[in-house]
Amino acid sequence: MLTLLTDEQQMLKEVAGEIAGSAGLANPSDLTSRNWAATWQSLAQSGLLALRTRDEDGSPVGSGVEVAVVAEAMGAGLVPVPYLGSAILATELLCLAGADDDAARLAEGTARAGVLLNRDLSGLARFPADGMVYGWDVDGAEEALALTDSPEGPRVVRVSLADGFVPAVSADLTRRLLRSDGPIDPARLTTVGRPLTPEDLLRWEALALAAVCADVVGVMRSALAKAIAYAKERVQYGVLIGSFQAIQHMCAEAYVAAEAAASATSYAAWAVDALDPADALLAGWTAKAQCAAVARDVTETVMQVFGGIGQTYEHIAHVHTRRALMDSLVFGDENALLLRIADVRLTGE
Amino acid sequence: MLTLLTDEQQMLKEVAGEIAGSAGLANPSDLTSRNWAATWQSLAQSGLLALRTRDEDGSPVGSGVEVAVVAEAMGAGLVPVPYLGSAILATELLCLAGADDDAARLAEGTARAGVLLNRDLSGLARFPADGMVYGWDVDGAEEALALTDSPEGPRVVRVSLADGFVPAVSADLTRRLLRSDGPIDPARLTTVGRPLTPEDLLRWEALALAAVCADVVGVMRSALAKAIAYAKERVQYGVLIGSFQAIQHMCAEAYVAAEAAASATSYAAWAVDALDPADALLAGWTAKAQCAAVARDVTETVMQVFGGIGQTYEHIAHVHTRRALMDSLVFGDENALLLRIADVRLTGE
Amino acid sequence: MDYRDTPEEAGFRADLRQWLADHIPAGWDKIEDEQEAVALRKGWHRTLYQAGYVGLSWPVEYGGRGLSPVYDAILNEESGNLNAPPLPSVGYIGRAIFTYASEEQKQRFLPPLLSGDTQWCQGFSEPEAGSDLASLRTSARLDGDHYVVNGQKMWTSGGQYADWCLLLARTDPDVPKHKGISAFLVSVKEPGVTVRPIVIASGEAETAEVFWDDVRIPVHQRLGAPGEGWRIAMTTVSYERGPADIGFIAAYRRTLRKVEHLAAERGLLEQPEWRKKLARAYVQGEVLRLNCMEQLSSRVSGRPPGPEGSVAKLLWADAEQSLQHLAMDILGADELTGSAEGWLSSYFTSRPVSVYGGSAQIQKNIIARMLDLPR
Amino acid sequence: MDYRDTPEEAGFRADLRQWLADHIPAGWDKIEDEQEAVALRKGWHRTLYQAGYVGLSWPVEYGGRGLSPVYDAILNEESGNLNAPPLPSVGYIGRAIFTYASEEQKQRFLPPLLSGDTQWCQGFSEPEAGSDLASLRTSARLDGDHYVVNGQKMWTSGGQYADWCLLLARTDPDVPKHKGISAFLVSVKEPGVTVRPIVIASGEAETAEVFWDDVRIPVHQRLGAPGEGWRIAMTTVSYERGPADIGFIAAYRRTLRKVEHLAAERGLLEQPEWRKKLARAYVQGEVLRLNCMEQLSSRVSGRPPGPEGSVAKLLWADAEQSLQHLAMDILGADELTGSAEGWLSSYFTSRPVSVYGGSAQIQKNIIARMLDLPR
Repeated sequence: MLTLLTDEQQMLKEVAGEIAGSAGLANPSDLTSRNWAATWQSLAQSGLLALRTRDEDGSPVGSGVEVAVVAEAMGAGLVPVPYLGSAILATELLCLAGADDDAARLAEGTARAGVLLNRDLSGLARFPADGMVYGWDVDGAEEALALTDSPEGPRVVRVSLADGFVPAVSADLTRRLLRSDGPIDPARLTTVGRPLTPEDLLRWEALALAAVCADVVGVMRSALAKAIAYAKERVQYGVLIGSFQAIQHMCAEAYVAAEAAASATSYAAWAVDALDPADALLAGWTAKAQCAAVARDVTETVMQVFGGIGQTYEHIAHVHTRRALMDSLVFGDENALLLRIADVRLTGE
Repeated sequence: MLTLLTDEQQMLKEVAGEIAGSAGLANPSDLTSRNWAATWQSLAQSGLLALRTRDEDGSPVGSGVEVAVVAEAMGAGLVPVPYLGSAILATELLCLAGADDDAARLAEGTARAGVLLNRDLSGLARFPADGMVYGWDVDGAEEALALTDSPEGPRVVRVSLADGFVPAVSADLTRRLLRSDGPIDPARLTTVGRPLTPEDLLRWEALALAAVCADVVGVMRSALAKAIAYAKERVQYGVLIGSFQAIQHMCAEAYVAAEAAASATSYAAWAVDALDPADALLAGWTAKAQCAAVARDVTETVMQVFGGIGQTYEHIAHVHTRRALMDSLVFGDENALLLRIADVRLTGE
Repeated sequence: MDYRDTPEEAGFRADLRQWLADHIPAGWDKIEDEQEAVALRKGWHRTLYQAGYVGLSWPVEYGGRGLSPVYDAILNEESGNLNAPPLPSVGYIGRAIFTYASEEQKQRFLPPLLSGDTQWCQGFSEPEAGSDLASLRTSARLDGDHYVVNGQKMWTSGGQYADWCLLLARTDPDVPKHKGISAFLVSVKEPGVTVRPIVIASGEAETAEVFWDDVRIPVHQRLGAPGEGWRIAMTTVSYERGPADIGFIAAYRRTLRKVEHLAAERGLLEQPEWRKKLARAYVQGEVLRLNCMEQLSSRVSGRPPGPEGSVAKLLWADAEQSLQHLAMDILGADELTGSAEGWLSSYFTSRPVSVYGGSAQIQKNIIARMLDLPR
Repeated sequence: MDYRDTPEEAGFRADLRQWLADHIPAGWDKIEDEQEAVALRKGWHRTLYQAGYVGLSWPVEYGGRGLSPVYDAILNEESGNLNAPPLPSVGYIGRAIFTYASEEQKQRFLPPLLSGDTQWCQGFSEPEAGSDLASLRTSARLDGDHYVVNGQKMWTSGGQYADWCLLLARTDPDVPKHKGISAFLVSVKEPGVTVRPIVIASGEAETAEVFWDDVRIPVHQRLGAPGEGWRIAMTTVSYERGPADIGFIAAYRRTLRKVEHLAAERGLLEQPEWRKKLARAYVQGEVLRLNCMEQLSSRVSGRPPGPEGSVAKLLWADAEQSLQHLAMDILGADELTGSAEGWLSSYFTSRPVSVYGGSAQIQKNIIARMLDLPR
């Protein structure tokens, strides 16, 4: 039993942290003033977009652990590029369908794809869907992937985002969200590769959960680090506000909550490729339920520590809160996941 | 609009506080070592047992406000006499049934009665009941009152506690609890006075809720006062523990919770005799829901402020917690009352 | 003890209700243009003034009606219930002026304050002096018969729409920090004053910062004696959100009704869990209302404002923020994808309730002082 | 990274499981008589020792097996899973002895400690020195070749059943408080030692206080140098609840299963609300388990015990107390009227989890230090 990162994983963490750190948002105005295409290129060049492509044996180049390491760094930096949407979720779908060449293009950074989620953002859209769908994390993507039912089982389909989609006002300022209100003409769906097995779908969901959890763990940890740094330099009443026990305990409680979420997330990330799909999924639900249970509180605590300035639009604090809120929702909110856990736990009664 | 106590009510508060203060528990061993019969006599002599008897006009001698004033004092002192059971709840039932002479005997302190509650302690037992009932707050009582259905409407019945009841291990160390497991032979029920109207029952319930709320407000306020006093004299790390902002904020949060419960309780107490029964009952549910929502937390905070010593049986802290737990449950716990409030609020949809 | 109106109060309330029904401008809350909205609020101030509804509890000698603060509370409550435009917030500025001003100042400033001809803001907080107001750095240097003001004020609510400002500035840097502050009555239209809106996380411009560059204020516009600024500030602040300012309670109830409708639309009312959450929100609102009524009674019976206001402030913040959490939990994806207009903005607007006007931590400190816990 | 057992760990676990199945005394947890229960626990200690299961991670030279703490964790986990009698808690006393004792002391005290022939307790806390341990007042005055001890110790777990005590006493009242403390290895059977059980709010005797009246201790039973007591205490405390002591996790899971059964018996499993509450309790247990595994890995990889233990302590207290709240909410009247045996007692037993071994406030202070927040 050893739950620590290997040396290689530790190196990956440093590389990802460096890119995310230099690319990370310092304040909301960076969203429009910086060159995010360059960030995407450096992710591609470092091979970070290729983690879920397959090697000669058909195994993913990087396991769920590697994905989580990079996703956490992206969350920590609030990096507004579609790392989860394109490099993880879409790439994994393409590889599961055997469309390795398409996946390779995403990994090179020359093309981007996103995913289509159902109306409550709780999972992949599955056609024939009768109404609203969202393209999530689709910045720069020309198309998004979803599922369609077929006699051979569910298949991956691609949908062009060029028609029928309008920008939605996402709470999360760092991920592009599109909306399609009406039913999508089946003629616009292009089937990709081979049908997926039930196990494929379970593993994909486990990966999605672990990746989103790692993202929000990064969001929480870096938000808290900023609040703590502020508490060490902000003076009121002639002393550093971080010397007030009230501030210390608020930070300590948020720290415990975030670290607990991180512990559950590490396990879920490892489980993606190491455990059987049902156990991996239970680990994912558990991690996500924990993350969703604490992310709003932790980022609200951060805004509170920042005081008045932390309430302003120009400040970075609410960008953390916004990404945390959306991360908490996608692929199932706390309520939804607790009910799934209950279905597993409480059947024997 | 004036929500403050009148001068007369203020005087009543002082009298009740004096009796409860000199009779109040300092530590759990007082439960067996002190003469509680004498306390009962001084309550009788001060007229405090007669608040719900009727004057010549048939009006209660004291309104819900006066009841709450005395009940809060009894709760604050953790006084282990059946003030609520005998002087308020049983007396009120007798007067509603027109059995004024019986009520007078209770008011004189020469006899005591309690009430029978249903299995989950959420309300008066109503015969024919098919199973377990509890005699609540029946210290020194020979009989307890309940309801029975009759063609003319519900009637008050008395049941002797001498047969068929066994002592139950109540969480609350300050109120005697008896249990009857089997069905009670109808021959053992004696009807009292005239049938009750639906309005009688609603008002009785509103009174019961307000009285229990006042009791638990007293329990919370005095528990917190003791913790605060301790924080002003206990030294650790060379300073008074009350100078730690962590302790200050724990006390402040508990204070806010208790005062909020007190505000809701004052209104509920006033409402008992001043508003129409449905509004009085809504006020009672609201107050009780608030009290039940905070009483456990507040008394747990008190135990936490007392540290190790507050965890011991010899210390008074857990006696507050125990009475608070039981008060939170009788006549409906938070869940039950929120559902009743919802039934009133959410019908228009 | 009686929670009901006295006959006088009931009469006042009935008249007010009728008057409001007759006068509330139709569709006022649909106005999107900011200038139009400002004009509407100013106009409403004048309309209220002409009907005698401004300064209800001010002394008669200063143009008020000398009524108990209960009447202010009734005005707040009914305005909230009938969704009238926001009431003008003249009480705390007025209190500062009629308590500390010279006779000449009173005659000059009070009538237009009451009538709405001049709009005021409060220049207290600064970037480096939020909770710790006494650390303020804006300076007012005496130069002949003028003070010259330099500095930056922040969280100046209504700064964008104000004509005048009750300004705190440091007139003596050489004495302990609470003693070197003076108060001024100053026009924000003077040269050297720059007002910049502050946009909060919701995306709305809720407040403003005000920059002061060599702004000259005649000595006779100083309020009170030199160095009396801290005392004036404390008086003002303690009346800033008095127990009669209970408009937020009516607003809370209106929001709760909306949240109940959201739950109904989504079919959640069948589920005991959501029923309980909605009932809990009702209980929180009631508790807040009843606690505020007790405070108001206490004030009416002659007790000066005290730290019990901190209890209500904490209850309010908790109720408001919990209600927005509940709305978010009900709306789910709709709130976060822009499909439930206004709710995400309302959520972010609820966050500073535990920061502005004394953070939750400061309120708890005040309560700890009141409980006589050691420093 | 691999959360699974290595082949060696898996082999050890399999053997242990079989051994436990063969050796756990039937019906041991039904014993009501206290003396019998004490004898059972001592016997179990000896049985474990004979099978080589005591001191797994102790150095071989002191009678241990020199294994990684992961093996202690496996022992804890499997004992918990199979509901074995409580494991003997020898680690932290042993750590103090083999780190600080003389060779002679080691030879005298370690073998019977390991084998269970002597039972130990820890005499640290006092009525006036709880969180603030360094303020302890129990004195040890040098008198020839003995120390004479006077004072009172509190929260001495197992004091009623112990033969020996690791005692902290003040040997020099004239130096700063952390520097005047020494540690002693002393028999509680000496004249002048009085042990009195402390009954906690649950009604159970969970711990003890120990009175010391002119108790004479030979100088050679001092552990370490004079004045070294504080350092010894800190070492001991940091290993007192090490990351391998995860028996409480198995206990938590067992309790959760019981709570799930209670909910099922009461027909609550149809209601989404209760399903979610039970699932939330499961999540809390998992989070605690996974956080402890990370800590254990960190310890195994060579890092000394650090403040991250405070995170686990807070998670544990919260999980344990929340689970008892949930049980109480499910049981309602049954718990408060004595109809659900043991649950009210369990509730009160969960309360001191946030007090003993460093209160929740102290743990948060430690985390604040770790986060480098200013003092």
